[in-house]
Amino acid sequence: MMRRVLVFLAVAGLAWALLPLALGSGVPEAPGALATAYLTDAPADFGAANIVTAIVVSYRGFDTLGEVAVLFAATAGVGALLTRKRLGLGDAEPEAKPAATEILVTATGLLTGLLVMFGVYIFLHGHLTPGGGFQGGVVIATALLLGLLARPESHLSHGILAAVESLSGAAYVGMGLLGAFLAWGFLDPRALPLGRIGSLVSAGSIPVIYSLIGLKVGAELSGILDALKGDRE
Amino acid sequence: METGILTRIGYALVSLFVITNYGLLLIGSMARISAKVQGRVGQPVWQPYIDIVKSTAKRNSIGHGIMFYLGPVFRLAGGVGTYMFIPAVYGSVLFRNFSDSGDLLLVMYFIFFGQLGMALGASEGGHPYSAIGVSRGLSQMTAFEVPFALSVIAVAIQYRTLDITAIVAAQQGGFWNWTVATNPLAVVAALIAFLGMSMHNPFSIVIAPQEIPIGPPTEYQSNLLGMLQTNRAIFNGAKLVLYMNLYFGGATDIVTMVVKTFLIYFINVFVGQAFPRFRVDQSIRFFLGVPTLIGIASVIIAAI
Amino acid sequence: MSLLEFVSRINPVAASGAVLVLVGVWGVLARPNLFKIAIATSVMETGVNLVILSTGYIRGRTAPILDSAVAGTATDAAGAAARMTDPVPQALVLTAIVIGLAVTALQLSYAVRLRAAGGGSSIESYGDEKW
Amino acid sequence: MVNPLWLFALSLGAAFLLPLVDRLGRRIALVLVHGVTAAWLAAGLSWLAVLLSGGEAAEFGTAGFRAPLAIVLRVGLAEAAGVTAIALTGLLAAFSLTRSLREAPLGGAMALLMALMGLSGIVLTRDLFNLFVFLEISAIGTYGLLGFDDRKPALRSAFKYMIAGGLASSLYLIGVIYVYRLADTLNLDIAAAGTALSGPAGTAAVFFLLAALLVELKPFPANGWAVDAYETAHPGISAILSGASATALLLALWKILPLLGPAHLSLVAGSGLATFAAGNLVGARQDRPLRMLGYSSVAQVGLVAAVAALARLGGLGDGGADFAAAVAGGLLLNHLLAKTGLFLLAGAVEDDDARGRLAPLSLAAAGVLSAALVGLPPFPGFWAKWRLVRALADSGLWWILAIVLGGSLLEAFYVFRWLGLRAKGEAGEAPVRLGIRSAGPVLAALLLAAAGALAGIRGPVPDLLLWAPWAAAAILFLLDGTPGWLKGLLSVAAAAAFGAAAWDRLDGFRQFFAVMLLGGGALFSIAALRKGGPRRGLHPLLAAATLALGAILVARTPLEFFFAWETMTAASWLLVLRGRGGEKPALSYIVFGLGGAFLLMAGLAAGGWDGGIAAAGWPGLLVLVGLLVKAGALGVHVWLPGSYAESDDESSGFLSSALSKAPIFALFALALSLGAALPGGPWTSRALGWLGLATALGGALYAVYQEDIKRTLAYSSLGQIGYILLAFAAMDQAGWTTSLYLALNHFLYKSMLFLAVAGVIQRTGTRNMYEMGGLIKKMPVSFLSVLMAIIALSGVPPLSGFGGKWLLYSTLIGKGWYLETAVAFFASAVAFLYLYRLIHSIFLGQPKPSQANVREAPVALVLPQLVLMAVLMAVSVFPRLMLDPILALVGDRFPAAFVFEGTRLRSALGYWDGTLTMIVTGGVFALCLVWMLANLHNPQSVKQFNIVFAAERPLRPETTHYAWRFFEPYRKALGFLTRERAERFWDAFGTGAASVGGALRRLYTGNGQTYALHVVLYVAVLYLLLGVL
Amino acid sequence: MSDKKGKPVPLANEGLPAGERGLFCDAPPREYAPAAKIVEDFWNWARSQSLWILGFGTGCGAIELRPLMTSRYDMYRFGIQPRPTPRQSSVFVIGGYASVKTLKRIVRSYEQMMGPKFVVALGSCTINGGMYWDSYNTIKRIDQYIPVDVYIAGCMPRPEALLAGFQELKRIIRAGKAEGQNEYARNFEWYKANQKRVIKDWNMPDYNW
Repeated sequence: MMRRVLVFLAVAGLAWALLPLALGSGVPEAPGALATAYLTDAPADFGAANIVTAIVVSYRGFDTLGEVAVLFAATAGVGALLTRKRLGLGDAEPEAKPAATEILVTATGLLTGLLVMFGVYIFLHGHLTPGGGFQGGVVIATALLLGLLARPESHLSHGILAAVESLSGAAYVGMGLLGAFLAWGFLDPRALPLGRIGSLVSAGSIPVIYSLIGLKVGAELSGILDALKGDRE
Repeated sequence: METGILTRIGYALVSLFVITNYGLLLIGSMARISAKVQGRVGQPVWQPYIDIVKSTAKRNSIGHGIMFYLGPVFRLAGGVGTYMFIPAVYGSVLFRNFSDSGDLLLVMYFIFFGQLGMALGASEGGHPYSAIGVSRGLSQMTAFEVPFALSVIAVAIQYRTLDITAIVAAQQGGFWNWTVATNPLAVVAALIAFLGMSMHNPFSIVIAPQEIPIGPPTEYQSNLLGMLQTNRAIFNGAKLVLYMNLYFGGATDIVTMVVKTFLIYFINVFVGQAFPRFRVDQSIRFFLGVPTLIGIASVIIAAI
Repeated sequence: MSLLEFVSRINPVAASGAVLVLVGVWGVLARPNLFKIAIATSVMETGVNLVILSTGYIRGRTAPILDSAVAGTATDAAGAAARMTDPVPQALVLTAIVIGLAVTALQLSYAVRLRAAGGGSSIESYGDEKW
Repeated sequence: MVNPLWLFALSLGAAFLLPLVDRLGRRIALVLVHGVTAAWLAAGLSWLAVLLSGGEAAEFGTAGFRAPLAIVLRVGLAEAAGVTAIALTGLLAAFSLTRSLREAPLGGAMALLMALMGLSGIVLTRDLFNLFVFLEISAIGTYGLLGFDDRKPALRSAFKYMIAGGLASSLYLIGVIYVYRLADTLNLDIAAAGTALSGPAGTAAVFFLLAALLVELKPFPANGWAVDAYETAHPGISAILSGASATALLLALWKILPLLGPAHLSLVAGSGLATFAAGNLVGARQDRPLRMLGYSSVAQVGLVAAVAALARLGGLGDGGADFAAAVAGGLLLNHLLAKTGLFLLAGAVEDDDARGRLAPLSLAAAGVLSAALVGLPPFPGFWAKWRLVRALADSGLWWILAIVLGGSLLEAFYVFRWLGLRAKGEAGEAPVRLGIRSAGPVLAALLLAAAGALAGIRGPVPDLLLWAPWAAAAILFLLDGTPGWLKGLLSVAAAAAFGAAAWDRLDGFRQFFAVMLLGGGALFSIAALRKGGPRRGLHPLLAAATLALGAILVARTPLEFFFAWETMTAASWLLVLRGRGGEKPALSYIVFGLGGAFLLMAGLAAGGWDGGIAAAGWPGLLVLVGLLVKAGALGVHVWLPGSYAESDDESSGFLSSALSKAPIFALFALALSLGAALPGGPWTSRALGWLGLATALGGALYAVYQEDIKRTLAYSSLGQIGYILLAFAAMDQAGWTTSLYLALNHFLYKSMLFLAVAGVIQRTGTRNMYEMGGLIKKMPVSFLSVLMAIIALSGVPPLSGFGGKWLLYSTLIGKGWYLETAVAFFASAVAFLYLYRLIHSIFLGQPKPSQANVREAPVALVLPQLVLMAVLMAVSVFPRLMLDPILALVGDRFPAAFVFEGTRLRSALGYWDGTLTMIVTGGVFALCLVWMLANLHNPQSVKQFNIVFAAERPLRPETTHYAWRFFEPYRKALGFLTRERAERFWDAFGTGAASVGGALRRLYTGNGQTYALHVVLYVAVLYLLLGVL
Repeated sequence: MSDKKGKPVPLANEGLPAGERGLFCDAPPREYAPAAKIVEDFWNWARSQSLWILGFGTGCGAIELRPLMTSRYDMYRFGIQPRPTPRQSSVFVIGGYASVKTLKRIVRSYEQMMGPKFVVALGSCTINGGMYWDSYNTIKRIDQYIPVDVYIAGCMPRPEALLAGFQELKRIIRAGKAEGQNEYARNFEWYKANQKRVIKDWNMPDYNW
């Protein structure tokens, strides 16, 4: 009983702390000086139509690099934790999971290709249309997830996923270094030609970076999903 | 030194001879008086002389080691030394002894010298009774020293000095100048302490004759015992002279010294006859009780 | 400050985000099941993401992407800027979402690992180290 | 300046490629990981080199843009130091982690790499959101690391760790976004410059940032999850957590300080102090070492945070910035290295589940690390704590000062308790060999020593003489394998050299004490040659303690004095710990020693600064009380008997005769610096007089009932110190002359007693008096020396002891302290009891058959005794030899009370002629001796059983030697005075503090959810407090 | 009893177990020649005037000693007083029959007295066994075991008789004929043989210093 009161008090205290912020801040009329600077300079600096992508990949590219590292560490952690040996399954045959329903199996056949193509589209057009590497990666991961659901006993080949992850990550860091040598700073997309705004090949190395991120995120998420299945060797 | 060193030694020896004979006769006469109290004829007054001669005349003796032999030497040296540091007769060069080597504190602490020596000798004897005797003696000594110290402090405050000759000088001129008149409480405390010091009856547990055969000197015999008996006389004499000087106006000549010391010792013996023997812890509690309060009172009186 | 004026100043997205955060925190504190804690944490993170987005929400403006919807010609950048919302929170929230995902994944895998080790799925049974 | 971005690229590249590299072999992968950490370390060191040699901080933008648009990294002095520290801790921990990293899946190595990179990122970045990203990278790395080697308890605490981490990150995110919303920038410097954050919403936004960081810094009520992690994780990881991540988070807090308003700062300070106090209180109740170290590191981090906040809040110290850097930086560096080393060491011991004694090298490392952690000299923690205490005293924050000092004392208690256990080990256990795993802690210890020495020599204590003790200890420790006599001579030479070097710098007063302190040290170094063999550890400590005493004399400024004082305390504590039964007494020795030293430190800090230890008014009283605790006045003497009795015979002799004079010297120095007066006016001297008297009487009474020789001597020196204090308290020429005379005398005969007793114990093998007897025939010289010593100590006339008594009583009566005189007289009579008992039960009485073949004490003991006997006899015959210099010393500070006429010393009250007394006594003694020898007829020397035993023969020597409970009647009479009141008081005090710790401990219920509740409640309470402040 | 160089041969002390022989002195008793005539006469006079009796009461005679301390008989007049230890006493009063067990203690105490020492035997039991003449465990003639100076006949002589006995002892001492210690030393073997014949569990040194 006492615990319940304390929990309520804690949540109420937190609410009281959030009150002035969440409520007091109201709806901003106009973006701040920094935002306006981004809005005006981004197309000019990098020729990228999608300003958010410009911020994410170039201006605050270091954040994104860190974020990719976070995801990478999480995948490694999950992989290390949920090995068959660690879970104590040993070589015992995992208990048979219920076979996928017939609808799922046929839908998987149809949708997998489509999803993968759609994912690739998203991260290729990161600098033009909303979305980018992360969103594309997630879509690809769902495609692979569908595969896992359709055939529960199947495994994604751990080797390929790991290779894709590593290489795309290393390539991303390479692109960053490229920016440092060819352009004005680490992770500066202007290492490659900016091209015309709006066209597919434009905004320097942003699309390249974003597609690398897409591949990496796709591989990692599917790796996590496969590990969470619990029967990885 | 106005008188040569040799003459002073000569005077000291004479003074020592006087006090030794006086001490022995005092013990002899006191024994005779207590015998008269018990209705006995009592031993002749010069009996102590005979006893000493007989002990010294013993044909053989045994010894437990060097410290055993040195015990009586320390003891006798303690007794003689204490006497040497006290000016026996006020104003006389003969009886000045070597009192110019230290004041009252030296005398008070020199008493320990004899006791320490005796204790060491007794322990070397290896007899458990002597060790028990020494333990009791020392325990009692710490207790009765407190009232004695308090009365000495009272005297020191009153006369603003620790030099015995000066104290005696301050008490000259009739009874009313004596400490016993000016600060009676101090004298009472000192006399009670004197009882403990001379190990008379209420506090004679240390040499309780039947319980632990005469305590520390159990193993002593022949000439060593003789020395202890001589010391008993001299040491008593020295303490009596000290008390006389501090509390009873000192003495300007031999006769008054003999009379006064005799009377002081008489009080002591008189009390001794009437009391049974205290246990050690009882005597400690006794000394740290009323006599100490009396001593403190005397100090307060003197200090005001 | 009248009630009406107070209500008008509320940013609806921020408010709902805050509520989600509180629900998440309450979930973490109240439900002993490991998995529910993990889920409650992700609910809290979603709430936070909503709060982040709320600061970028400006009425009457569209997504900060230079395409036909925003500007006729690609040249008058200032005019386009006037019609776009604040891109920064959207960039930040992207990172926050991914990090939230990573933490939740790791937390779930710890929960699975703990349950597999036979400790049951209630947090009370994992209290050996104490005092 | 190396651009940090290359390093990040390197780390991330290595991380991403690790799975591929792992295919080539795990060993290569680990080399890569350690290589990256080494690269970070090299970069950090290069930055430090550039910055320390005058370069300014540099900023590094990303993506080719400057501050507001892009993320900026900044490399200043703090950042460089932070990165170096993180990389160093990472490397040290990596060594111990290598074996388990090799066995565990690759995730562990990945997590380690990520964690260290994240921490470095936290330190370097200037962008708030980027700080959040790096916080999360290090968090994820830590979660991975906690569970990497599949320890079940570690998995449990990892989950709890994650819950708290998730809450903290959400708070941070909310904070960041509203800071952006209000200040319209994510860059720290720009946000701090603007005033947008000062409004109510701004304060709330910054509050969320602060709350997140504070939760990460594991504040008191909300750190259950952290302590579980420290306890259960692999020790290497705990080292990273407590060392590296704490450093990074503290630097992050340091970075956002400019954003914080006064209300926030006081929150940080309050929470930090509460964490420090509570952490130490609960730490004292721990019996598992790793959990104890967890609480200790939480406490230390809290203290550093509080100091940083206070520096900024109240302008603590002179300028805030560089003061905070010096103090907080010093404390952090100290905590960092010490904690890393201790975690690695304690962890290695726990892993082996070993309970024996530590091997010498790792024991030395453990000693250095725990001493550094507690803040003993010469480690960086000491300098930092001194400046902190001084600043706190300056700005009058007394209750904070009390918390800081109280907390460090508690920490000293439980850290040294652990060290004592490790130094002694449980009975019968084999010594613990750690092998290579002790490399990390030893390296950390060396770094600490180097850093401390460097900070000291370049900073406040440049005088090399004061560093002599540590140098001597180091050299002799290196030579510990060589034979004992060589080391003994070396330490004597060191003492002599120190004396020669310092002689001309000392005024007459200090020269007097130098003779005793350095002389005593040399004397007992020689005495230490009594036993063959290397006697590992004794000579270095003895030499260090001796030179520390010398250093106390040489010190001029309060800090130098305090530095030497604490060196002396540390060295003597180790000496006591070295004794066979030394564990428990050593603990009480160091706790009381440090307690006294902290009082001293507070007093010195508060007092004035002109040379020496000038401290008038009540700071002076603090100094006085501190010195009394060290001198062992009654009431705070509980540490003294155990330490003197249980340490080796030479060291107990050294402690009692030489070291006990240091507080006496300090008292004189204190009085001299106040113009020959005591702080607090006349009633202080009267109170000190009564305290000294109580100590004298108490010491004597306790000593009478002891069965163990060394305990008797310990209480006896307690009593003699009481006399010296009493005389000193008289505060006039008579009093000071007596005090100095008694001190020198006490040095003489106490050394003789301890040397003789050492010989007796070595020969008979026991310390109980009743198991000995009749040794006079076998050890005549020792007997003679003990005889002369007890005659001198009890004040029996011919020897110099009586001079002391005479001076004392003349002073007291002259001063009008009549009651004190009587009690002093009683105490000296009681002293006579235990002295006689000492010589009776050892040398006289019935010899035991088992001790039939006992030989005289070794030459190394007998020779010094003969020298001391000669000196004592010379001083007894010619008192002017000792009194003239003392009278000159006390000189004209007071109206003259004693004057010499030829050989007779005259005072207002009476006179004493030492030479004539000796002549008369000698003459009379000779007379009686001749008389005895003349009348001795046919003496027959007989054996021990030829005694009159009521006409029976004695049965066994053991039953006829009366020694056990020698003064039983005395106990019946005055036993009630010696019931152990002081001991009971301090035990009650100890259990009281422990119960508070116990109550606080109840908060940590082990349930992860409760810990989360604590976190949220903590944040809520902080917010309410924010509203109030 | 002394070997060639005049140094006395140490006693064997077989009565003692081997381990304890070192705890006791093994020197035999010696004869101590009296000093020059004039000095010895004076010392004998002093010895006679200060007779210290050892407080060792055996048999029924001891009770006769007590009245001497009272006012009626008052032995202090003659310089006689009781002493608790043999070391300090010079007269050993054997008050009546002495059983074998008591004889062992008598011998030990007698040997621990310092010379010159005198023995006064009371009652007929010490002369010829008295009424215990045929008892198996009493000593028939005490002077076969320790030298006796004065016998006081009577089956328990009254205190007056004791005083007369002491006057007689004084006379003997003054005459210099009370050399019991030397006589004991001279015929030590004889005395010791008689004693050992009677005392079975010896367990003490041959001569108790």
